[in-house]
Amino acid sequence: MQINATRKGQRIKAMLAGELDHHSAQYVREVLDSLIADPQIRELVLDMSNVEFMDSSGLGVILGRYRTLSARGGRLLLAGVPAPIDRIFRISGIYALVERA
Amino acid sequence: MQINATRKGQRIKAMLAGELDHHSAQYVREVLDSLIADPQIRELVLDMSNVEFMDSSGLGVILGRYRTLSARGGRLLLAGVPAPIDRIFRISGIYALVERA
Amino acid sequence: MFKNQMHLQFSSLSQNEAFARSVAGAFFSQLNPTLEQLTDVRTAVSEAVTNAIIHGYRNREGLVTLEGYINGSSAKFIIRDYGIGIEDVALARQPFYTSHPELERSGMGFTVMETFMDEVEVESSPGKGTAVTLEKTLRREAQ
Amino acid sequence: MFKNQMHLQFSSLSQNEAFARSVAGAFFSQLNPTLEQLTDVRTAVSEAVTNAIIHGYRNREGLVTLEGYINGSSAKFIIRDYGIGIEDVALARQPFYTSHPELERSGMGFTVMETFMDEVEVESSPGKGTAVTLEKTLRREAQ
Ligand SMILES: Nc1ncnc2c1ncn2[C@@H]1O[C@H](COP(=O)(O)OP(=O)(O)O)[C@@H](O)[C@H]1O
Ligand SMILES: Nc1ncnc2c1ncn2[C@@H]1O[C@H](COP(=O)(O)OP(=O)(O)O)[C@@H](O)[C@H]1O
Repeated sequence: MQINATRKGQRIKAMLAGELDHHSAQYVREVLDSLIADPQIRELVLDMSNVEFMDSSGLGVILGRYRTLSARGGRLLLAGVPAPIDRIFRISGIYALVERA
Repeated sequence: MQINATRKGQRIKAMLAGELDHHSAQYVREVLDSLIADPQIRELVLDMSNVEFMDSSGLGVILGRYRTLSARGGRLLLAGVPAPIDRIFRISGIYALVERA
Repeated sequence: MFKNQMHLQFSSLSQNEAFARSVAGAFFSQLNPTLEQLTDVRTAVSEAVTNAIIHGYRNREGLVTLEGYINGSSAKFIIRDYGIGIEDVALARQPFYTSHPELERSGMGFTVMETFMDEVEVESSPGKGTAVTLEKTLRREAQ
Repeated sequence: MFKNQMHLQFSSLSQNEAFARSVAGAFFSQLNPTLEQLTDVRTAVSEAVTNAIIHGYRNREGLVTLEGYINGSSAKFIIRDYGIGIEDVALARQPFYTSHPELERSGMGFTVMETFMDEVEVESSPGKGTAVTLEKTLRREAQ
């Protein structure tokens, strides 16, 4: 997995690239947590357009960051979700919690 | 494997695409033999630029067609050979028999 | 009718999650599936293999097996571990149930398998291990 | 030091030549090889598996095994069949030697394996089968 991020004020946009599974989840978790460590950050946009594979391990990673942000009144948004990953998001009901950018 | 061919007079140019191994060799052999079945054909150019994989089974296929053509005074030429396949051609000494187009 | 089979055994390392789904995908490709069907299989196998590694063996060393069978236009995969097993399979299969929320597991692994495959069967004995059978049949228009 | 292993068994069908080299390639990829090193391994494994299918089993049904071992920056593959075996291994390994010129075999399979891998070992007993061991170590700059 590769993660490139840009910050604009209270907003971080992170572009994920590669395969998001249990093996890569630990790394993605650590990088995203460091990106949103500053409590000023209110919004995390995950751009998924270059994620080539994701299974349910990815749900756990996204929900974990959602919890951190919503505890401080912030939010998480998903952008560029490829069709196969969108199917996993839909069956999990995650769109009730995180918005599509 | 996919094979697309064009004829100009006594010359056939065949564009091979895909993986040339023992499994696909039988098919390639049949198609090439039907392309050069007309004894007027004196030259077969094999364009290898879209061959994604080849092992020594491909050598047998090429040498077999070379024999048919040289028996009638014709020749076989190889074009667009990708680097990994070129290595196999070089160790086999095939360039002593067939030319690069 | 085209028949084929394969049997793979590998170490319970998380690196092998990607390896195992590549193998399943390469085997299943012999049926000329659509890209969506291929992703279904890769994803379901990834779920079952991940479960074997993290739940079955709790990240200890062990061997995971992946069997593949092609029979006409149907493919069957069996993922086995010889780890801790599952006490209550019906509970484990429920959406959102996970024994490891602290690892940020979503509890959606079995639900993903069920959504993406035609059949999912789970056989498990506590202390002995788990076998998950995944089946998918390609309808004619897909070939 | 990273260690990993896998053990694959599959039917001696020519469709499985592409499958087997995909599996070897996916496993070897864990060492982050260059594209050239990856092609070397895919090609050498393809040669040994093809030989098992056409020479070992003469296109009859049988099982081929492909084992893979990663040990630090080295990879080892063993391809086994339980078919006819080789009477004279030294002869078989000679460039251009083939027992099946009528099948348009080039006799270059072993030579390709030797060129593309660091070590090639052949163990065979007539009537019992053949095991080909292929090894490749990545030099440091490649990682
Ligand atoms: N191979 C296995 N060995 C032992 N327990 C398992 C295995 N597979 C699944 N389980 C149990 O079933 C539960 C639900 O699995 P799953 O739906 O994949 O969700 P998750 O992996 O996110 O926990 C797991 O939390 C675990 O308790
Ligand atoms: N697995 C095997 N079982 C039996 N014989 C084999 C096996 N592998 C190789 N051979 C013998 O060694 C010969 C040389 O093999 P190789 O160099 O790969 O060339 P080719 O496959 O083109 O004949 C074969 O023709 C065959 O007689």
